[in-house]
Amino acid sequence: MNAIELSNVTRRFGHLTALRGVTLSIPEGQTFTLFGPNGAGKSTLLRIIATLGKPTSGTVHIRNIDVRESPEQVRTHIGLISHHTLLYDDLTARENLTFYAKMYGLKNKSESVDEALLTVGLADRHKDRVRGFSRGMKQRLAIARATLHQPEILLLDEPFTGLDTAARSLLSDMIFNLRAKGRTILLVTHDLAQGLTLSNHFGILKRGELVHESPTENITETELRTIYERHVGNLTQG
Amino acid sequence: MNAIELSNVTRRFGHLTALRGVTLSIPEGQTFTLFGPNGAGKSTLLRIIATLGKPTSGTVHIRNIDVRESPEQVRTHIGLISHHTLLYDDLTARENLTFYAKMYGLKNKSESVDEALLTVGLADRHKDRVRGFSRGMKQRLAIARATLHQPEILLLDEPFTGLDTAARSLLSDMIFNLRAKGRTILLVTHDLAQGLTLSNHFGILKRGELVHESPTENITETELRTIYERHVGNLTQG
Amino acid sequence: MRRPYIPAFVFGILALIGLAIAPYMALMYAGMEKDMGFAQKIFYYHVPSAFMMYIGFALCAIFSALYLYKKDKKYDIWALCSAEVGLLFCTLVLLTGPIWAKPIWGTWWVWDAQLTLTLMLWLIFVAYMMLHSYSEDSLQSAKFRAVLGIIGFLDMPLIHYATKLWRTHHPEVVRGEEFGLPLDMKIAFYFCVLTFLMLFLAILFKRVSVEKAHDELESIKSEIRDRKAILGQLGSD
Amino acid sequence: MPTFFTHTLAIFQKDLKTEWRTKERLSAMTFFAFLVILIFNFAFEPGSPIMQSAAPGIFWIATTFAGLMGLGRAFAIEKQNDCLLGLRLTPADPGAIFLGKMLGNMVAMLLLEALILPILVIFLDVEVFAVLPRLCVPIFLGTLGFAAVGTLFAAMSMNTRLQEALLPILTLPVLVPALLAAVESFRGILEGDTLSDIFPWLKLGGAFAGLFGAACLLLFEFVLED
Amino acid sequence: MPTFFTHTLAIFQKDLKTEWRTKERLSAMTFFAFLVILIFNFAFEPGSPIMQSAAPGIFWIATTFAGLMGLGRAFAIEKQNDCLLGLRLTPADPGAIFLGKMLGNMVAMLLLEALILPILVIFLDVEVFAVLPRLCVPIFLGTLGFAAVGTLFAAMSMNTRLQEALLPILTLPVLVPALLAAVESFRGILEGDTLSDIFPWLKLGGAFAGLFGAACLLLFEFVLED
Ligand code: HEM
Ligand SMILES: Nc1ncnc2c1ncn2[C@@H]1O[C@H](COP(=O)(O)OP(=O)(O)OP(=O)(O)O)[C@@H](O)[C@H]1O
Ligand SMILES: Nc1ncnc2c1ncn2[C@@H]1O[C@H](COP(=O)(O)OP(=O)(O)OP(=O)(O)O)[C@@H](O)[C@H]1O
Ligand SMILES: [Mg+2]
Ligand SMILES: [Mg+2]
Repeated sequence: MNAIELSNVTRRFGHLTALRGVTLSIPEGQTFTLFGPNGAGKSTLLRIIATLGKPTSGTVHIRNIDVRESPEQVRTHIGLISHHTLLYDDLTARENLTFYAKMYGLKNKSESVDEALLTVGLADRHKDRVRGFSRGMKQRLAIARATLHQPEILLLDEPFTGLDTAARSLLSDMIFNLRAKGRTILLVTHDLAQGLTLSNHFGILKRGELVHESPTENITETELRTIYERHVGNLTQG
Repeated sequence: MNAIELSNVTRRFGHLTALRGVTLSIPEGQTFTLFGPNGAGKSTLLRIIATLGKPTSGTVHIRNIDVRESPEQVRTHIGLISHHTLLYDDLTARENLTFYAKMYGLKNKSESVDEALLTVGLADRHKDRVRGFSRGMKQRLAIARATLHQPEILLLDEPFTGLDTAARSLLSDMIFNLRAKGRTILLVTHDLAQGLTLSNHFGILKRGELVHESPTENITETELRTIYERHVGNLTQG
Repeated sequence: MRRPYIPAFVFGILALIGLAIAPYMALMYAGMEKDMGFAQKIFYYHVPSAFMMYIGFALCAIFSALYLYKKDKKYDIWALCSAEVGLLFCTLVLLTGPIWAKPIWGTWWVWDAQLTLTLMLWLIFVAYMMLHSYSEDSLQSAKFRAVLGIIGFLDMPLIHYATKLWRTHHPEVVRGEEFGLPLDMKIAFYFCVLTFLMLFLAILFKRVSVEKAHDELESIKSEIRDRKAILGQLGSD
Repeated sequence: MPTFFTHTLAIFQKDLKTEWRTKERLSAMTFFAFLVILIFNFAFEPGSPIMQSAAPGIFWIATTFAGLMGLGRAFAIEKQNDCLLGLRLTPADPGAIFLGKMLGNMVAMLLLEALILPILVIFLDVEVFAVLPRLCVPIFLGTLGFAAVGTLFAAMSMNTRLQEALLPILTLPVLVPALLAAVESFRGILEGDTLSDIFPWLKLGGAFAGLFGAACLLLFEFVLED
Repeated sequence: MPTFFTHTLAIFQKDLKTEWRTKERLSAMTFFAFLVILIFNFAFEPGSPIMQSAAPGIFWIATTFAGLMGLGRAFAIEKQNDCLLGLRLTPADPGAIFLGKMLGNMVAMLLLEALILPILVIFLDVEVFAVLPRLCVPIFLGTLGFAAVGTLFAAMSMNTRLQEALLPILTLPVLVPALLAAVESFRGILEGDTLSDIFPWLKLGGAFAGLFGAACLLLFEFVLED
């Protein structure tokens, strides 16, 4: 079964075409990194997979469920880390997670929340409001939020942005753990080396088109850089 | 002459002490990278140097001018790239730069603006509104804005955030160029390797204290990592 | 840090003594006013409250200006506490006024200069308090409050002049051409003013000492947090 | 599988908790409503019978403006860290999200109304308390209609360039029948009318609340998706 | 070395250009003011002499509310990408920044007033045009006072948790004398008073504008720094 299956997905914003007929299958358990210049459409693609945006044309299937038909069902399987934290500043760390636990209809809410807080190292700050958190702590909590309901599919849009070295290694470890557990992960990053280490498959998006896709096995960072530059050129996209 | 001279700078936000007695001299022409975990006080330090925040105690001299006494004079020597772009979304690229050129009182406004647009590769998009720019293009324009008045001192707070590989190398080249021209640069980044390559001096800030400072000469990335971890530990700051 | 306790204590004792005697002065010693009768007795509380309100807001403006000039946290605490105590007495005026107005004017409220001024001052300083609690950054909030405190104070004569031009209803005894009160009433009145002044000072000093203690507590707390974090890190090495 | 109402309740509770913690929204709304009433007094001859006859209008104008401010804030909270996106990521039905936010706004409005009725009594000298039970009916209907339309438009305006500033522009014209019904019912009741006397107005208020409640519930889905 | 007024002018021109490009602020303000006037018509008996006598009050309430909305937007623009920080990075004096923003707001307000005066004539049936030259004096003074205080408080409220919502709460109570002066001068002029008849009111409006113009200019520095 493919965890994510896009076929011929196109997305237009007015006259701007952000995605042009993207076809992509990510089997279950794969860790897929998507590279691409600024404005290539990476975030747009992730939003569509997360059921937040509808494609102008084309179909999206998540675990064989058509997103257009039953988005609610799809959502329980998906966790997303976006550019923003999706957290309420005036609630405490615990309250934020408890709220999301309720929204996802988790059975054993308090245990799940406790565990998530422990994993990201915020157990001792659970009673503090998010407003007072530093950027790194917020990002940690965002990670806890995205993984709270143990989603089979994790979508990570530049999740390392603004994290310090410690938080970075925490997140890398977490990704390796989830990968070992057989979860499907779709990662977007501009850091070629990091993307290469973390994933077993990668793709390059350019002007809304998937111009390259291959396994990361046997590819060195230099080779990846060559591939990337061959496709994207040395210019950012207008 | 020292470009930047901080002596015993302390900054409190209410009860939180963001900087504790930081003393630091950056001679002219030095490229100094500041490392440190999230919430260490790096951005606060940069804001104080940029005359945007006043220290609770301690003194700041920029090119031997006391910041407290004549901030206006200091500001003409300083360029800052912050987490935000400081650009007006509803003006075009050119209008944004022209506005800042006026504010800095530049003599030959239109030539300066043309040149800046050319340098960051936005000459052909000068008539487009910033709102429609991609994140990378906005960051490029932010770079143009910060360097428009040819400041002797450039403060860069995580300037690579969100940039794609092309834009990254553009910015690195720019930093090398300015370094060659003898400008003083203070860079904040979480990427140890990049910081090492770009600078000839570095410091580590931890909980508002400058715990290490040394030239980058003869230091390898692994050594830097060891130094960083010895000081900061493997924990992010609470 | 212990210093503010002493004046608070002294003024508190004086205020208590005064408040114990004040009802006697107001109700028994001072004669009955012939037109208004018993309702006039509220005068001995209403007017001193109003005076204290002015003192509170004026002090707030003075300390605000000092704060902006010197940037010393101490002045911010004094400004905040003066505003709070001023607001307290302002509220007292707004409560005693209508209680008096109902029997005399037959309505709780009229749109008169004096009353409108009081209400506007109340609103400005409630906004001042809101600014205190809605700011994300305590340092910035202190500056904002100082600015509002000064603006509010500058606005006082203008509001007064405006509402006076507009319409007026409210009696003027104390500020009138001559102070037209019988001697017994005058003495009782002065006594009440003095008592209220003691009360004002007692509350103000107490409030300041509490605020300073609170401030100290918070810095100790954050100090402990810091130390703990450092210890925790040493342990993990 | 969590149901529709579990989601509604979770969102409603979260909003209550946030408000309880900061108390900023309700106090700002009350203060603002109070200011609107005062401003009226300066614009007109205060204490005159004109003001008294205008009391229902003033009451509703004050609540409407303060309510619009509250609505703006309620969605500004959701906009802050893109939280509304977070809500849409969960398996909650858009209708449940709408209802949760609407309930929160309604409770805020009803509390506000309870707070400013006494102010009306003191400053405009109208006798409200004797007819209070009757008065509750049109107030409730008006508030329901307002909350429904306002919640929908608040979500919309947060996604435009004008942000909250667009909210009154969208809401007020649509709200006219509901406001008219609410003001006229209030006026009638103050003049001694029974509920059956003002039945046409109540019918209008009820029809507005019902129709727009249902329409907004259904249309909210399209406001959420992009 | 650019002078104080070069900076003022640059900021003012930038605001004009932005507004010219999007035209969103002035049109939203006008629409909103228009709505306020309409809402009044529903609250009171429309067309009655009451409404006519209330015209000055309605005019100023509508301009005040619309003006507050415009002020909020003017600073929301500066807040968007932390642009206000960008301004503070330049060698401009805080006073120049204040003056530039204030001028922009004043022009927007004056245009708005020019637009809604005809509306007043049409909907409330008041004869404004005959006394227009005289009317300009109090309107100008009132607008100046409003723009000064409003600009200061708008910069403040953008840095609080309530954002724009705090703006009316801060501004309106302080503005009372200016509004009263403006309304009463307007009323007097409509009733045929000459400028010397309403001199006390004009004096008040002038004093407010002068005092607070100067005070805000000086205090703006403290609002900007952090
Ligand atoms: C209804 C609300 C009322 C408010 C808000 C109010 C407010 C004030 C204020 C602020 C003052 C201080 C005046 C100054 O020295 O500048 C004052 C003084 C005074 N009030 Fe009231 N007042 C109210 C009702 C009344 C009533 C009903 C009476 C009696 C008929 C009254 C009698 C006085 C008198 C005699 C003074 C002494 C001030 C003088 O003579 O100059 N007040 N009030
Ligand atoms: N809501 C929207 N409205 C209009 N255009 C949009 C919208 N979202 C994205 N776009 C446009 O679609 C294109 C793709 O944007 P997207 O955010 O997906 O890029 P990206 O690959 O994530 O870039 P980055 O690396 O900077 O995050 C861009 O040109 C952008 O301007
Ligand atoms: N305006 C402010 N009000 C209150 N606290 C602040 C403010 N600005 C910064 N701080 C606090 O000061 C500390 C230092 O913040 P700063 O932004 O300088 O960290 P940083 O080193 O730049 O972190 P990052 O790597 O996440 O950018 C943090 O604990 C932060 O919470
Ligand atoms: Mg993106
Ligand atoms: Mg930072």
